[in-house]
Amino acid sequence: MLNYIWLIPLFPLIGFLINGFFGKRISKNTVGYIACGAVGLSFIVAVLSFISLLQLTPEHRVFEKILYTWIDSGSFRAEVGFQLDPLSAIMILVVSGVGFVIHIYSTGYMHDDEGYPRYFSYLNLFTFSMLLLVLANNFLLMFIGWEGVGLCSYLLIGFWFEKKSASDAGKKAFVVNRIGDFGFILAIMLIFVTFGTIDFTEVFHAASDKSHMGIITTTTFTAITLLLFVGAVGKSAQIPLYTWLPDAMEGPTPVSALIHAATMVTAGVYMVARCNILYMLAPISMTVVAGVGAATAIYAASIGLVQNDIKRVLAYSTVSQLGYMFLACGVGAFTAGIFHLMTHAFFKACLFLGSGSVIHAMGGEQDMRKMGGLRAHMPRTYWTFVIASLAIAGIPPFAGFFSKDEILWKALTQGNILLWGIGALAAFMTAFYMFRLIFMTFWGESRVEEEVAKHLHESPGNMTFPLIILAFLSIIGGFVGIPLIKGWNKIDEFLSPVFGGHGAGEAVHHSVSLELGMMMVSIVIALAGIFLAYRMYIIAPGIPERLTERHQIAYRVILNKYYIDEIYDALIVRPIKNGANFLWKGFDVVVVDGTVNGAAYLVEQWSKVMRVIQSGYVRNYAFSMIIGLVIIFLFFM
Amino acid sequence: MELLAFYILGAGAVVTAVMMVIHRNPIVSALNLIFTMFCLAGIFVLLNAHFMAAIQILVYAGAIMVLFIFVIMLLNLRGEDWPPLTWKKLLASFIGILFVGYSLIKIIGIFRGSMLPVATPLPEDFGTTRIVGEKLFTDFLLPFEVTSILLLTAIVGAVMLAKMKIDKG
Amino acid sequence: MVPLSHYLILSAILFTIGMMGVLIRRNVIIIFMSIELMLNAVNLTFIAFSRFLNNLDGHIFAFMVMTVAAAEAAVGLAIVISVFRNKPTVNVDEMNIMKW
Amino acid sequence: MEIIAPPIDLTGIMPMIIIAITGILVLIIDLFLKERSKNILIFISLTGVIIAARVSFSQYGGIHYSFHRTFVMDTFSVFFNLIFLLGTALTILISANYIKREEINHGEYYALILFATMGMMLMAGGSDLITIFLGLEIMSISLYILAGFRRTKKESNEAALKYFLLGAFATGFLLYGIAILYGVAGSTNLKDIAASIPGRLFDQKPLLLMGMALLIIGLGFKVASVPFHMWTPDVYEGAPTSITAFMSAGPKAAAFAVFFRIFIDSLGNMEPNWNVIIGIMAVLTMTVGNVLAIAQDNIKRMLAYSSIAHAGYILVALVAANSLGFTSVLFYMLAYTLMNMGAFAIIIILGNKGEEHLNISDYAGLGFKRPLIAFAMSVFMFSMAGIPPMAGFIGKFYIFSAAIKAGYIGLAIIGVINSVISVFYYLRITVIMYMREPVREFNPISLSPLIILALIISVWGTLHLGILPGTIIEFARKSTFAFF
Repeated sequence: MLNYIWLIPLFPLIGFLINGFFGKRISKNTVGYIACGAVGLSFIVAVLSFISLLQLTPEHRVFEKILYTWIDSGSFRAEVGFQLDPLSAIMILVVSGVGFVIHIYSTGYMHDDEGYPRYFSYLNLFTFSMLLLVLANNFLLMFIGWEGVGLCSYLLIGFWFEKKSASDAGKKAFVVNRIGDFGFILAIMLIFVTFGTIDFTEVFHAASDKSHMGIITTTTFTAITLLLFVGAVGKSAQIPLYTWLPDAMEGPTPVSALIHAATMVTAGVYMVARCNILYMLAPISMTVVAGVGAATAIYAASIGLVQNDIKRVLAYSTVSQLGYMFLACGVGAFTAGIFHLMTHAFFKACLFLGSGSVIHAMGGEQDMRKMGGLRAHMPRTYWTFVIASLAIAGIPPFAGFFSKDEILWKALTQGNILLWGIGALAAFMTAFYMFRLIFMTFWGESRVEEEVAKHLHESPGNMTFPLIILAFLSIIGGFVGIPLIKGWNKIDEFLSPVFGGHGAGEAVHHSVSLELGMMMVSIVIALAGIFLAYRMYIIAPGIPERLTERHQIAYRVILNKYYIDEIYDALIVRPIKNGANFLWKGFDVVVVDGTVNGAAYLVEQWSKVMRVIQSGYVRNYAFSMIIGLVIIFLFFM
Repeated sequence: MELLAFYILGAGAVVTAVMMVIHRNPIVSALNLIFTMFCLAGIFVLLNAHFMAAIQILVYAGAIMVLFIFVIMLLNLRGEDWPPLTWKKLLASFIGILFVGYSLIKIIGIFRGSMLPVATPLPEDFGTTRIVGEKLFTDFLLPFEVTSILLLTAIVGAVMLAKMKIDKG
Repeated sequence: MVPLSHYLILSAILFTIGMMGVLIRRNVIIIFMSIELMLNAVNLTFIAFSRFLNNLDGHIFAFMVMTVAAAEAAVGLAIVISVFRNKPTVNVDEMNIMKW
Repeated sequence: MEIIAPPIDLTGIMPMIIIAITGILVLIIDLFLKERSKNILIFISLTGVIIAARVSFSQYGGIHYSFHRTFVMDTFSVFFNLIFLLGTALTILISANYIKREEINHGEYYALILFATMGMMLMAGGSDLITIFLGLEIMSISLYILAGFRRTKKESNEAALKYFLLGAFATGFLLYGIAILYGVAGSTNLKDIAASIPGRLFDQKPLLLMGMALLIIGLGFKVASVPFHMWTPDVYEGAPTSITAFMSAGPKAAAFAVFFRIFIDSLGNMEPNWNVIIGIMAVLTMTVGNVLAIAQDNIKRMLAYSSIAHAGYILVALVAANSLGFTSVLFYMLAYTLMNMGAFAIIIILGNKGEEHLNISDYAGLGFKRPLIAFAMSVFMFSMAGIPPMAGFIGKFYIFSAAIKAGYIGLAIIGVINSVISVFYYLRITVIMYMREPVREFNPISLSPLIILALIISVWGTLHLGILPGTIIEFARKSTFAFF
């Protein structure tokens, strides 16, 4: 089966071509079947390839399928081919599997949209590019997939381009991604010049080889890896290039689920993990990766606390979870990062699709303040949503618990207490904002507008079915990586050939009891977050309002009863809220957005000023030539 | 004697060149340029370039400049008035002259400072029509032949652009 | 005997005068004549070097420059005429439709 | 004394002869043709170009000097010949309909294009400054005329005049530079100059530098590098669109061929002196081109600035001055010819008689009304922006890699930043095509079989060079053996 891995990206490409060129002439159903079928076939081939790969002995689990020689010129030789090893196997399963589910979901979600064929052709193109990215056997092919997913993301964010905000968001995503790509492409050039090749296997081989002889300095490795990381930061929405991701929520919700949660944004993590050998040779870069990851994790989580748009909460959550993955990579726990990538794909896709289901039912409303009490109307959505939230919050035995705990544990043992503390605090916030979301949306009194309330309904089968699948995966997904018990941490074992010795967790010198203890701590943290949300949004919703309202009636009773809440409010909630608001409105909007937009504005203004020099007068043109001449003369003499 | 001739011719060339540039009447400018070319032809003779001196007068002064004068007459051009001087312009030209003058002095310095070849006795037929012709038809045959295409291009183009009626067929 | 540097300096001065002509004049034809003056100055350099290097290549080059100058003159004046036909002026400052 | 005629060896200049004869044939046959049968000329010209390309291609390999070393046929010049001929063929294909529409359907049009092509081939193959100069002049004079070919349009007149005056001005500098170089080296032959330079570095170095500075100006003008670029936008805007396309491809490549040949072959010893100045020029050229392109509304003008920017990228490769850099330049020129020609073909297609629709906003909604044309345009824009898997990406990748390899990491970084900036304005076209409601009917548009053929060639080439660049890169690399 391994010889047919080229089929995996081919099917979506065919789907794209058919839907792209003939989509308008064939019926909607056919378009849907073609698109889903293409990805479905990919998934089947991916599963079969995965099984074939498992049959090989662990050390031989690298398979390269060379398609053709791309460039063969002088000392430089590059072959286009696909590489299947444990790392890419996991990635193709996630991409094609989650992609397939989301395609099915989209047939329901986008059913009434005019751009139905356009949507599916973009989605298929995206799947193709993403599979190309993860299957590539060299940096350039990976970069092509990298740019391809960026382009599709841009097209899909701006899918409803009649909305100005949507087309602006698309443009922003594209520009910010280009800034990241700038680093990536420089890194590839540097690799090309340093190693004379861009083939993964050869580069990594040469890197681990040559560094022993000291031919290539650590500085070179640091430069390469930092530049690569700039690319990863752009694509995976880390500080400071994350601003495009929340804006990307302008796109259709299944797109947010597929591209901006499950797959594309994780490409950066994949790339860092793929280059783990280079990163291990550059300690400075590792520190930077861990630092940026941790900072992003806590920063984005804190912003998520105060968002009222259901999709924006999830967007910031995604940024925060990606930060976790980088934190894992940065401390050398690549396995944990990839593990979390996988479980995150399940539960975050489920959450996004669930929110899409809600939005669908609400007729496009995304403001949580106008929701509430939806539990009764859409039970399947509700339950799957709860499962996924428990998973992201890190409650055992759901998938997120295992991967997140693994990351925190590695942050503590291979990193330091500070990284752990940040991770734990972010975990607390995660639990809080996720359940805040659940309580505001599904619980409590209905704040739904009457007009909308009449139409509230559970979503059709082709939308809830994917939810159930993903919820199921969110439950069992973590069992491939159960720690402590020997032989149960399958994923660690499976990935160890890729990450060599350093990716595997060998917690030999740490006591089992410590690890168990830390596990308990993370569970407590998660429960605390959920409990706080429960107190604030269910037991005592709208604390401040009620406080003033009932001031005169039962003063003492209420005072006593609510005293605790006031303390909560003053000591915990207010500072967090204000701080988060400050971070969001102050730092996010002014500093980061301002820099990106400001640079664009500056260039544009400069352009307008500079063009005046082009006056149209021949004499001025001749004069500029003379100035050039004099300057060159002065330079030479 | 030779030095004297050079200075006279050189001074003549410079003065007429300046006149050409600053005179407001195009016809006078053109005549001045012709005079510059005559002076240069004289200097060519000093440099033993007899053939080139003849060509200079025949082609340059005789053909090209006549074409100029012809066009000036055809378009019935009058002299232009110099635009009124303003402080800005004065300043600009001052800076410009400063720049160009500086560069010129620099260049002159380079010429004077470089170890340039000194005159050596020349073969008797240096610069004669015969020897230049021989060179043209042997060493530089390709460039010489290629000029035919150059001239053809110029002729076709000039006719194309300048012909009166824009016919459609 | 006149040293080579004298010829070169004369040629540089003539070249600069031509250059200034291009910069300060507005009449297309005079600008064009200034360019011809620059070419003449170059020819002087060629021929002077040729004499002092005892090498005829410079003569050939000067000869080619003259041919090119003739071709350019024909085309240039044709362009001036075709411009003049649409807009009766030879002032370059008025030829300013396209800018920025 | 008898003059002994040297043996004449025509093999080297055979492609040039074919092109020149075709041009003359076109002129003669044109006299006997009626307006409606002028299509014959297209086929004559195309046949000539194809034969010349065939002959040129068969000569690939080795170095062959002829005409007393005034002309050389080496792999470098053959590769450039093929680029010129490709550009010319595409120009002829996209012109056919356009010149009918604009009522400038004269036989001279094709003849001049062919003569210009001959000039370029002479430039690429010149191994003596005199041949290079004559080639340059044949090309330039043809272009002056072609720029003013729409005699009834004021823009066209103005473009021709500006181009001519500034071009002649630049020629003056170039010639002065050549004269001084001749004086220093005692010869105009490139190899002789190279051989004599080490001996002159002590006593005549300032003179040499002065000559080099003047050469940089003359050639910098032709390749449109800052600050000698100012003619470009005006001339590109005013010239007939098909000629703008022509100018941006072949002549630019030819000027680069000369730039490279002179600066590597003859002045290679002086590299420590010129690399800084050329490097500064490259940075300025990229930056000014890209930044000014952003503010443009006229698509031809935008492409003019974009072509300035591309010249900057290529100068980076000149500074790198290694085999990788030369390979990348050859590849890039080919890719640029294809993508640029394609973009101009689309501009021509979308124009109507009397109304050219050059404003960028005229492209709104093209993606819905004419999806295939919009797709082709996106391919070209993405390629120019350097987005994989298009040809432009591979070209840029090679150029900047060459810079890094030569140790000019700063140049590479500035170059990549510039290509990020350039995405702004290339993307703008795509956005407008796909994400704006149409403001006009794209009907009728000037589609004809020939222009469709040109478009297919360009799209195919742009994609092919991006996806399967191997053979061409290897071909280009072998073509640099003439130098390294």
